[in-house]
Amino acid sequence: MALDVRLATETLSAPSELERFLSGRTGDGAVVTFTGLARGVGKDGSTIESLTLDWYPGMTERSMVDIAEAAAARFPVSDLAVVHRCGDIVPGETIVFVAAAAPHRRVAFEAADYLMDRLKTEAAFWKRETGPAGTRWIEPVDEDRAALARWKDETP
Amino acid sequence: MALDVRLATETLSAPSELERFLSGRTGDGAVVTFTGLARGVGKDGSTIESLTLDWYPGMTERSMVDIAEAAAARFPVSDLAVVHRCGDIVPGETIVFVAAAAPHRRVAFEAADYLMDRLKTEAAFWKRETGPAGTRWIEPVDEDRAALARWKDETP
Amino acid sequence: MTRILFFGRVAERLGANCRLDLPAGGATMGEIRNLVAARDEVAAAALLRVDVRGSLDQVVVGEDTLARPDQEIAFFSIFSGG
Amino acid sequence: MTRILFFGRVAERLGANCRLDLPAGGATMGEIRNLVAARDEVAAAALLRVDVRGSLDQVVVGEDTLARPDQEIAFFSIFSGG
Repeated sequence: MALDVRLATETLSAPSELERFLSGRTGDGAVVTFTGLARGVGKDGSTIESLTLDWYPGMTERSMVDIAEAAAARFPVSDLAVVHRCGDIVPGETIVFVAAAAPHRRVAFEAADYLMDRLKTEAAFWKRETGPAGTRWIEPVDEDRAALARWKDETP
Repeated sequence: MALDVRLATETLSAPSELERFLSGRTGDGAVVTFTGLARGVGKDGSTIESLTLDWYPGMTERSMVDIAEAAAARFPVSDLAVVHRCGDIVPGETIVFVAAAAPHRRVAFEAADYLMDRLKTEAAFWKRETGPAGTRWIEPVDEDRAALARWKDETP
Repeated sequence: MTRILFFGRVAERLGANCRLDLPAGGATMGEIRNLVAARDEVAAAALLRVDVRGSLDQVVVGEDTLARPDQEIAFFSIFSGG
Repeated sequence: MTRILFFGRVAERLGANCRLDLPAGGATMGEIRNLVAARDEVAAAALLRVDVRGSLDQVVVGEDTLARPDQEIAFFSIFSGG
């Protein structure tokens, strides 16, 4: 069982991460990945020129590891990967890549889904979008909180 | 909206497929992929030397397109990709790669999940595993049928 | 002569296809299945099973569907899935 | 002098950090927050908000937690998530 958790200050390549995650794998039938991309248009239709993720060196990595360890404890996965960008990100670039491998596909789907729901609300990042009208801070939306709440009903 | 559905007679590279799927994408925040790998050990613990997927040229592709179109009709996705190997496959090789892109991550997860549940039971392939004890045919297991039944309750 | 295609377990027993002389007006899928099965014991064992399906022009159809000699006719064991 | 770190909206207003002369026996996180906030109106506006949290040695803690001068102390707006 391996947890590969990394903070990426430079470009994050989802295909390269998938290649690394699949390398040498013959025991597991199922690998699910999630790739989060920076959008060029905000929810209100405005242009986004860049997204900035501020982080707290040490604490941010720890928040990612905590989430990965919780997923590993909760689901019978073989391996997990969580790679998250920080710093300045332009539209189309990858913000986050998550992968879960398991013998059964349902477990792989659920583990990746859980990782994302927790990362989107609990990972120690501060995000702001910069566009023609200036910069604005982003906080978890109700949709994110509702997604996270789905996992609370069940015992970990 | 693009549906990229292909039958691969040669090696299928999930990282290359992901790269192709992500290329130029700036409108969608969420991309979920599923990669199914050939296992080296059967459910009964026996060694699997190779997996063979027989197919019916034309009808097999149509079965894959039907499933992709049903997913596209059911979920508000931006794009879907379904690439499936046929022929002889050795352990560790990729059997199937599915990708779903959507503005919202829940939709991307559900569309990929749905695609896999239908492909695992309804795609027009005939599978057999070859090991030291010979060759045996594989059919959908109860687990696959139960997974598929999850989607029947809801209106499409 | 019309070519009848086989896939899956059926093909394992009977090979990839066989040829059959169909009446010009066609025959139902059930009749075609019985015609091929009547050839010998191996064909009967491979085809006369509840888990064998037929398709016409690459669409799975029932036993009562009429098949014309110029259509693509196939019989196969149920799909394994992907 | 102990360095107090800031992140998120707090850092936007107050910069990445400030220095504070803490008593040798330490102070609670709430007291430290009030000490920094008392410096000027900008600091007060940035820190005296319900959505500002504090951490001690990189673990989020409550207002009553005692912080010693040799520990790593930070204040920040709530996480945006990843």
